[in-house]
Amino acid sequence: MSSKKWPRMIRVFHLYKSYLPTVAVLQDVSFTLEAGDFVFLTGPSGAGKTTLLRLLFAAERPKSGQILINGKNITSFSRRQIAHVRRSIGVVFQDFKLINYRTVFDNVALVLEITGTPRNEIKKRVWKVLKMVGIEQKLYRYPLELSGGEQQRVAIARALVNDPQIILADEPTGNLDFEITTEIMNIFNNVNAQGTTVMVATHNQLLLQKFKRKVFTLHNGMLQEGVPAQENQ
Amino acid sequence: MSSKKWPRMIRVFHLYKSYLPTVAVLQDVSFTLEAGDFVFLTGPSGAGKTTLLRLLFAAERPKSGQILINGKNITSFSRRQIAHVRRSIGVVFQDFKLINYRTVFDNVALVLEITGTPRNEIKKRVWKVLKMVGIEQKLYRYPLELSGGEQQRVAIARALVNDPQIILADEPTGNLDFEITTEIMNIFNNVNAQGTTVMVATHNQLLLQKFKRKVFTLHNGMLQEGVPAQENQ
Amino acid sequence: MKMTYFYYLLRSTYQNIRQHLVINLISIFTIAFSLVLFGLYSFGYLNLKKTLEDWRTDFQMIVYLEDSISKSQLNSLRHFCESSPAVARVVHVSKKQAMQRFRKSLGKDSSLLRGLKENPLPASLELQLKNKVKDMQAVENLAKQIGKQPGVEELQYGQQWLRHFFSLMKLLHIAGLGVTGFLFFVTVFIVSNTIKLSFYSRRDAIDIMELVGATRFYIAVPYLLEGIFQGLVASLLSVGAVYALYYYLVSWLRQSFPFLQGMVSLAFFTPGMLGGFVALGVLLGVLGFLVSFKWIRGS
Amino acid sequence: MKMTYFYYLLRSTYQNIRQHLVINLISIFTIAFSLVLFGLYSFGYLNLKKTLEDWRTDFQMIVYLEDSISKSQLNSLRHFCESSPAVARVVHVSKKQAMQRFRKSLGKDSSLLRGLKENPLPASLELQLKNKVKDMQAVENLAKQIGKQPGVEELQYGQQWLRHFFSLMKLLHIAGLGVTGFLFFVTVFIVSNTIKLSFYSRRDAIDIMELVGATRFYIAVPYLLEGIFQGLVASLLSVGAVYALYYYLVSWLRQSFPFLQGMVSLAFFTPGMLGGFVALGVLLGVLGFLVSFKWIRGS
Ligand SMILES: Nc1ncnc2c1ncn2[C@@H]1O[C@H](COP(=O)(O)OP(=O)(O)OP(=O)(O)O)[C@@H](O)[C@H]1O
Ligand SMILES: Nc1ncnc2c1ncn2[C@@H]1O[C@H](COP(=O)(O)OP(=O)(O)OP(=O)(O)O)[C@@H](O)[C@H]1O
Ligand SMILES: [Mg+2]
Ligand SMILES: [Mg+2]
Repeated sequence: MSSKKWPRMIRVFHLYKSYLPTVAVLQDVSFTLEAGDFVFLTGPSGAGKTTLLRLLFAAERPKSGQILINGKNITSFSRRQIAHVRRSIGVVFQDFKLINYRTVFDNVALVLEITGTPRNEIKKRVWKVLKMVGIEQKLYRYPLELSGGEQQRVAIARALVNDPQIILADEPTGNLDFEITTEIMNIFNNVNAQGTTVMVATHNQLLLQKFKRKVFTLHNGMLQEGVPAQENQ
Repeated sequence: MSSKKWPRMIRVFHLYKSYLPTVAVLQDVSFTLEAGDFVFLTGPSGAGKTTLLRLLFAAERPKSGQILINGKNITSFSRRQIAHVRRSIGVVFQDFKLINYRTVFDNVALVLEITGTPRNEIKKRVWKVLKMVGIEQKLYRYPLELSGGEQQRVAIARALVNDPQIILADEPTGNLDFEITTEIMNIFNNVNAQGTTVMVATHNQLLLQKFKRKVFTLHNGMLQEGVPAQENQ
Repeated sequence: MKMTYFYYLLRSTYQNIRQHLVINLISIFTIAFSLVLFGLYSFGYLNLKKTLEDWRTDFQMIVYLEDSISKSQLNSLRHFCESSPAVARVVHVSKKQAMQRFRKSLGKDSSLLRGLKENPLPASLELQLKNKVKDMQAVENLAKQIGKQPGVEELQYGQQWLRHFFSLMKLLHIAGLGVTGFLFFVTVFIVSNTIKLSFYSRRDAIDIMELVGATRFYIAVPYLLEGIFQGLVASLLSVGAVYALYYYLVSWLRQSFPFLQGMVSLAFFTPGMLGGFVALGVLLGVLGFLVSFKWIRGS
Repeated sequence: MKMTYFYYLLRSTYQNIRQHLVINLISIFTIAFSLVLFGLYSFGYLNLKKTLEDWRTDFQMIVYLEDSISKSQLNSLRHFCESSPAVARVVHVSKKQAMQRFRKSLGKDSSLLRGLKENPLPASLELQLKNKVKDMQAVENLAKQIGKQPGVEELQYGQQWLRHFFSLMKLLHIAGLGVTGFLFFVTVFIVSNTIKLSFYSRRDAIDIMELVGATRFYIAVPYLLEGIFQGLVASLLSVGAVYALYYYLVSWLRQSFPFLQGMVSLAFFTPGMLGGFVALGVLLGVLGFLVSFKWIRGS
């Protein structure tokens, strides 16, 4: 089982997570995503969607269970190793997590600067990705000078700019109108078509209905695979 | 035109607002809401919904135009007067604006403490309103220990707790599943039935379709009244 | 309504302090450090001043008398000196006593006085000056008046020495005021910076409170209480630290340098002084609050 | 890749400083204040030390000679004294010269010496001690050796006075070290607190950078540069301030207290000292960074 054979793979085995001793957030969650998979993660408010995503990019440690990213078990990684794994994962945070004192451009460029991308390359790629999400005119604004939806699109741009192997998007369209939501989902579809594994946590039933993809549903800490969107209402 | 005759009224005359000299966010916006009106505010991302709401509770000053709340022109109010006006307006912020180092209870109680409500009364009312939005069990958690949807419900509870004369809700259901969204909208309906003026900014077309209410649409800085939800797609 | 506000104040202050424990500790230690520096300086200054004043009681003015002075002249002169407000004590030294002293001071060499027929030394009055005499001018006025009395041959009062002494006292006093003022300024600066930064880290919360209808005054009071709390704790800490430092310093100095015996004393550490320290700490906390609040309002 | 990192470092540092201008100014002024205090203390200490050492050149050891001493004994004694490493200069005072001096010192009263038949005063050698003689022990050893030479009647060298002087120098030295250490500690404490608080206010940004894959080292370097920048600016400011303060203080002191003429001097302000100040400022910035970074890592 070499990592070459499953280069963009997420495998999760018997994952348990709880913040308080009495309440289990995730119970015995297991699943496999191959390179190029696209999956919606849904479930009621507080079901553990954000928690599961945070475990996947090692922002939380599980109580027990294993998480393999590209065949490497990240649950035992050091800080430095985690930093490097994160560079191959693009994350759209539910609360955006933009740096308020950096411009839109600098917020997105940050991801490329970390990996030492040359300056010219950074400029080109940041501009391209900002244009994709439709905020290329607000390049030099600061996040607090943007509307909620504009901030969310900056967060999406940042997740895309590094051509990550995996994209984890947490409610990426909660502040967007349906038109822009469709555009964003099309971008995810395109990236996915090029082999990127995509996982989108969302409440939006319209999304599940319109883009007929695999659906993981979290309920009482348990994960059910492939439940059709319609039954979920 | 005494303020007694229109006790819970919002009147807006020829409102102009721009952040940058070149771009106008709101242009000649005028409308009247009587006590007990319920209106949806919609429009694409960056249309100026949040800006309009912020003008109504005096977090921004208009470039020109007048805003009358209960017959009083708040555009010329002092800081202290603005503080008092805000106590009769319940606001659900798009980015929640919870105080991270206060518990859920204390975040909601804050509004009542400011007006000097007795301790017992505070406890009763906070608990009641948290139960209404369904997070009464997370009373003593801190905001960062809550899921996105749970935080949003705390923000909604805070806007409701003071029985305000006006409720301004900015994308209040962006992080909630449809079931809870319906519950929240029912709460707004109930409050509205008791005479509270309600204005809900939202992208969610399902909301506009399900709750057939007056709709204000912002487009290119201009406000159109009463456009049916269906044409808005 | 009053009760709710009171409860809110105490709880907010407590919560602020608990939630920003690190910043509070930083603030407290900064104030305490400033107070310790200030305390050590005060001890040093007061001790030095006391030592100099002890030395000064040794100064005297010597009034040499004419050999021809009559008993009644002597008595009235003596009375005149004693009634001067600057003079503490008057001692009469007769010609005989003067010669005895001179002989003693020559020691072994006194043999060379054996051949003398008559006593060439004058009688004198030695005037001890009072401590409250603060400047050279007063001493010179006194000298002028006495010099005019009949029977006075000459006055000697170490003009040079005294002038230096008074200059030194004045210098010490001015330097003391200067250093105190400077230290005070530095302390308020540092404290207000700390409070500013702590405000800074709570800006979001302050903005939110304003957005839900709190007045600035309402928001500010818990921070004022926090400043007072910091000053209070800091002053108590610093009193302890100054006491401990000074106690060990003094024991060490006494052992190492026995000639400093009279100089170093802990008597200074009175309850009044302790109260002063606490008051100063609280004052610093409040001043820091006021400075930073003004700054926050502006921005 | 190297260029990108370099560019990132400079730009991040610049952005951090610009975006947190207030915090940076606070930090810079805090370091500068500490350095000014430190600088004033250094000036004061060095000046006092210099003054005391000037006074000290007045000290001498007097070797009284027996009346019966022979010319060759005198010469060899004189040679012995001159060859001692502790002695700077030797002056011979004959019996006649001694009497002349004594007469002069008595002034008007010298008339009482008129009746003397023979000169009872002894001849002497006056030894000036070298500056480098640092302690009482060396002086006493010298005295013992000279006392053993033939023709020496008695030695006088103000044992009491000298002992006090050396104790005072030692006290000053130790106090100087103590105060320097204390000041240094306080400064690092305050600087690290300021940097801690500035980190604190950027915590969100640091968390976000970590979440998108930055290593701790990558995040930390701009803050290190910021600390260096603060130290640099602060040291330059403080050099200016110390110079100005000292310049005005000295002019004022010279005018007000002419007898301090020799004491106050600006010579101390050499380029080396200036470099030292800058180095110290930068060191404080770096130390502050290290302390606070350790603290941030821990939390
Ligand atoms: N740091 C924390 N400490 C304690 N409990 C937490 C913490 N973070 C999350 N929780 C709890 O864990 C549960 C799952 O939270 P999570 O954020 O994963 O939900 P979610 O599915 O993303 O919900 P939403 O759709 O509302 O964002 C919630 O009940 C929440 O209160
Ligand atoms: N502080 C500011 N400085 C400059 N421009 C701003 C500022 N706040 C908002 N804007 C701009 O004003 C426009 C309207 O913003 P607003 O937040 O009102 O939009 P919105 O309708 O609420 O959008 P969304 O649905 O995305 O929340 C946007 O283009 C935004 O970039
Ligand atoms: Mg979530
Ligand atoms: Mg908005």
